[in-house]
Amino acid sequence: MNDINILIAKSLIKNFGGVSAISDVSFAIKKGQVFSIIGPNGAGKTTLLNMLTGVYKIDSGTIHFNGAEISKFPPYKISNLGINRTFQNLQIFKNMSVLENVMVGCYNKGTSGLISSLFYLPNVWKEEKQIRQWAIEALDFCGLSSLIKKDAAVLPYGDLKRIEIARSLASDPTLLLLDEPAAGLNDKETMELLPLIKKIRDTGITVGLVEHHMGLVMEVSDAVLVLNFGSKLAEGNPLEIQRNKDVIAAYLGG
Amino acid sequence: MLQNIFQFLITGLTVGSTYALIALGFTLIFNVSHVVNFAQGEFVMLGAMAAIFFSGLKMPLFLAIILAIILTTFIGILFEKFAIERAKGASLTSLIIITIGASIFFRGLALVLWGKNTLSFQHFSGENPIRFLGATILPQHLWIISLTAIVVTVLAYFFSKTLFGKAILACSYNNKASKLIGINVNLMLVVSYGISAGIGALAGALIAPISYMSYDAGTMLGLKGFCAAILGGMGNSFGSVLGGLILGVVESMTSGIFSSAYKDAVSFIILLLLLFVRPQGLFGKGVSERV
Amino acid sequence: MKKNFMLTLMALFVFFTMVLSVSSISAADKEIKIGTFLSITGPASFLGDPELKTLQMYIEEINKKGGVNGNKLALYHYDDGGKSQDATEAVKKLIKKDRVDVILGGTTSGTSIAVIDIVEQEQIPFISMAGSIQIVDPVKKWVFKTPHTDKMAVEKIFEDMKKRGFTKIALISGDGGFDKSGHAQCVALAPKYGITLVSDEFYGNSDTDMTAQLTKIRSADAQAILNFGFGKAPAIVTKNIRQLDIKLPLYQSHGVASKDFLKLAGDAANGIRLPAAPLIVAEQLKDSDLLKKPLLDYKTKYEAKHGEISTFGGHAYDALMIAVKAIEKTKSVDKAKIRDEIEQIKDFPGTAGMFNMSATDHMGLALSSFKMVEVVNGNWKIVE
Amino acid sequence: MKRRAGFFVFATVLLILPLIFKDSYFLTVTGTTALFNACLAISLNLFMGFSGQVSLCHAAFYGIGAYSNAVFTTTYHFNPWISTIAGLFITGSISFILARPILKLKGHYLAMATLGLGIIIHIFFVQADNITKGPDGISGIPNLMFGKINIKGDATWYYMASLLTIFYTWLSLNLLDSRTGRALKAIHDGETGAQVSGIDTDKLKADVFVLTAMMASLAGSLLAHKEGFISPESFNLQFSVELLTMIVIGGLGSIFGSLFGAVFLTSLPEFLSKFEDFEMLVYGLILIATMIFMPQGLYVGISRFFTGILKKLIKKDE
Repeated sequence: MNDINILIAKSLIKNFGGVSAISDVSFAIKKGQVFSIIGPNGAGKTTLLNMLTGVYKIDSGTIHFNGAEISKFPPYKISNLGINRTFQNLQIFKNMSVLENVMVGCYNKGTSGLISSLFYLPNVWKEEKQIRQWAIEALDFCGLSSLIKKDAAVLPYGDLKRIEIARSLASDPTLLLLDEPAAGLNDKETMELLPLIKKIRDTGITVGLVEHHMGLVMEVSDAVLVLNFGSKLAEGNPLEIQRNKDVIAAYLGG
Repeated sequence: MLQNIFQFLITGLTVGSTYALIALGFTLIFNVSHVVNFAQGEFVMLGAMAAIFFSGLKMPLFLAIILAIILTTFIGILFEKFAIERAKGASLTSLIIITIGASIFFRGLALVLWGKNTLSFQHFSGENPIRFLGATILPQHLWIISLTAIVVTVLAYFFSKTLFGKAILACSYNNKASKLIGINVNLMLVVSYGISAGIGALAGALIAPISYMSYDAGTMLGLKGFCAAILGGMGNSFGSVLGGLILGVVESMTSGIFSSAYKDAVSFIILLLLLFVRPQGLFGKGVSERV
Repeated sequence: MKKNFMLTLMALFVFFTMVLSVSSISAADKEIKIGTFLSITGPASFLGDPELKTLQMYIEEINKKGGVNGNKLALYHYDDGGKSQDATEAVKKLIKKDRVDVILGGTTSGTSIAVIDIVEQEQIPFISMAGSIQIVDPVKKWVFKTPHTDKMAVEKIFEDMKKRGFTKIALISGDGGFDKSGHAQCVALAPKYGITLVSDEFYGNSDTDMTAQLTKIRSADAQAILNFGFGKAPAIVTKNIRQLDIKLPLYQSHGVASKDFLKLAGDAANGIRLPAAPLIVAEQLKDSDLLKKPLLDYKTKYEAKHGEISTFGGHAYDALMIAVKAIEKTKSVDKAKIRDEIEQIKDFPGTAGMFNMSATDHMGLALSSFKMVEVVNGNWKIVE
Repeated sequence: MKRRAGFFVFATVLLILPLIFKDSYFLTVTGTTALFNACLAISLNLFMGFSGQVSLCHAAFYGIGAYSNAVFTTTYHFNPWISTIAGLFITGSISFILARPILKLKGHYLAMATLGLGIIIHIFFVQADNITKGPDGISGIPNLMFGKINIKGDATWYYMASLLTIFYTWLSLNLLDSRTGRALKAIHDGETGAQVSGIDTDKLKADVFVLTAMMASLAGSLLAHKEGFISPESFNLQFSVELLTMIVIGGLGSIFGSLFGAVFLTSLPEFLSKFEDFEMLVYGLILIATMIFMPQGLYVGISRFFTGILKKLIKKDE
């Protein structure tokens, strides 16, 4: 583990029609960490994630990723720089097979354009094979090899969550943001998630985790950021957070 | 010139109020089911044709119009029962194709019943133009404007004050949740198709004395109504009315001041530019995808 | 997925086979085959409708009387919906599938012009029922037409205007083929009659209100208004003129020469002048007029069966009778001979006037056969 | 690659049909029109079925291609192929300029905007008499030449239309199986999901809009020479709606569905003409019934129907 900050967010602010959703939040994620963002319902965790990935435009503040400012970038550019994410409510492509879903994740690694695809030039042929290979590897990594040929639309929720992780991994991100990966999962599925996140971290990918499940967070995190009503309540390692009085008050009071 | 411009304005407002009335029908169905009903113009045509037919049977005007509205409402309900409701599990696009099919069917029905000729209908209270500040307006125009105003008011009351109206609105916000709290969504659909057809028929009976009616005249009227509804922001009754009026005034101003050959083109260019600036229409709510 | 696909292909194949076998049933021979394509649906359907009824009615009558040269007539008909692409398809089918001997029709100028290339190439006599002068000018070997041209209508109107001393007129026309073609003739012919167009406005044929254009015309310095159009739009124009209290004399084109127009425009139509085929004023013709009897004949027959006549049905009558006359004379169905005979038609009293075809005139109507009529008390009256 | 096998079967069937049904005017006349419509439907389906957008101005782009060839060959005596390229260029430019602002719109608003664009272009065809000759249209369009070979006659045009259909089908199948095709489908299923996967959705949508517009334009250019005569009403809003109906009736998002829909709806009036005044009534009923009983379209519907029968037969055998 080293001390390089891979992502630095400074004084982020976001309002929705006059209502403050995120007010003056700053933090930094260190390379190779599992960095968790927690907080009660409505604390602004998902909003923050949406700001980091460009889905929401930020009202003020800056975000630097690997030294470059990305505050005003559209989502696809941010994704191409190496930040990928999953969604709390799922963004699975329902009209595709599982394999195709993950192959979409490899989009940034391909180069073929519209014209060459139309005529299926040799480079497309080669690239297709490569992308297929990458996608299969990503599915393997997440333990989903058995689902490759299935249509995404027919699968249970828990599988879809893992497919989203596989899709994100297929793009070889440097920073992977997981938005409540355990939400809606049963205990068994949640516990299966734990080794997967560790495995991802061990490959050198920095993980940002938004999560409700305290057991999971405390087990896996290197650093934790606590949000409450859109502001930063506390920051530190899991042990420090567990002892923080403000945090306890917020959770009990909330 | 000033006098001319005043006449253009009056013309625009009178034509616009017919668009507004047609747009209201679109809004109603859109609100409950998010379907753009391509057969809306045909409801207008059916209403007018039926009114002309009944009054041809030596019926008093008032009775003929009421009967036409009832008949068209009934057709609207049948359409919902036997087509829209049957297509369970169909996507939005499939539903829209059903309404396109219905529009062709209704045109065919009118053709078989009343033939291909254009028919005329008596003005409600004479044809003597009323002069006002150098501009002229027909009594029929006043009928159109005042009845549009009444329909808008009644609808506004219906949706904001009555339980039934609120239930319909609830369906438009969240179909599943409405079902859960015990609202009969199917009934709401039937009612809104019925009311929508009824409003269309009223519009038809009101317009027919001025613009005449034939089996194929509904399509163009429907198109203008759709434009008005989009312009105002789909799903917003007040917006629909304003959209209709704006569309009417823009059309008459362009044909009066610029070029009558390109008046429709100019209206559409204005509409496009407006959508580029305000992608959700004048009064529409912005759509944001929640992730 | 794969199985579904193959099955669908099979279904497609079966569908095609069914379609193709149904379509290759051919009719019995020994008949004289009259082919026609008309706009039975679409915006010109109110023209196409009386045309088809007329053809059906007369073919039935001719067949009852024993046909032509002992052979029965058979009518092959397709609807083109007013669309030129459908018209060309229909004509191809008439020529190649039904193998007709002569083609009548083309309700609109657009559909008629669209098929000219094909009939010229396939060498089959074709008599159009549409107005535009482009159909027969320049003369095409196989193409004829029965209605007066738009050019003649404009000439007739301008003559009348000149007589009444109007030199500055306002023109308002629709956006259809008939309207635009008439508009072009007006613009081209005006200088010849010393007429200036002080205002030139357009409307869409499905518009519901033309007061904006007419307000503009009102402030132009015109002595008369000419409206070139057909369908309901001219009726709306007429009513809007009265609404705006414009007192200028109004001229309409021959496109509104039907009782339906009078019904739509009501009292507002009084005082309108327009050029029209003599059919609509048949009763008012002098008894010595050779046209009077055949016109009244057609009128009584049509009205007994289908209600009010229109000049459009009359054009179909003329086209059919010209074809029948030519076939009678040649005593064969040789296409080239029929064509030659059509070109030789002389002094045939049709509903549009006396036809005198020639190698240089494939319509054969004189300007004098057009009658200038005025609407008086809701009825047509010949202007002497 | 399963799709490839089907593709070859389809292409072969299309090309040998005229050998089986010799002198069938239904095949060479209605069939050719159906294939032209199929080309339009396939291209529209790329934009609507795959990418989940809406367009009601496809007929107008078809018209630009047709008018370009008609005007340039008759008025300026250009070579037809140069005219075709000019048509592609004009369509490409118009669609390119308007793609970004128009495609920012969603759903009904997008439908309205494209509908408006289609009407504006159509009004130009009708009103700009000095260029387009107005509603009467342009006649005397010369034949298309491949070097010294003159392309004329119904059978030849049937083959031309077949080749174009096969070409468009091939392009679509290729696209479907590629990185870009998957990105399109991703946009259809969820634009946000596509964006965070690194897809520049705005650009891709615009690219496909331009591409499909140009595909329509190319078909239009050929149509002008096939017909020898064109007029505005072949390219009006009604036809755009008809194309939309074709791809939905056939099955949205399915290439062979579009083909099926186009052939079905083009040949339907042929059989309904016997109903005379009742034709519209029946046509409307068929549209409604198809959508009620086969909401996924004819392609899926009929496949299921046949699979069902097959399964029953197999069961009986056992």
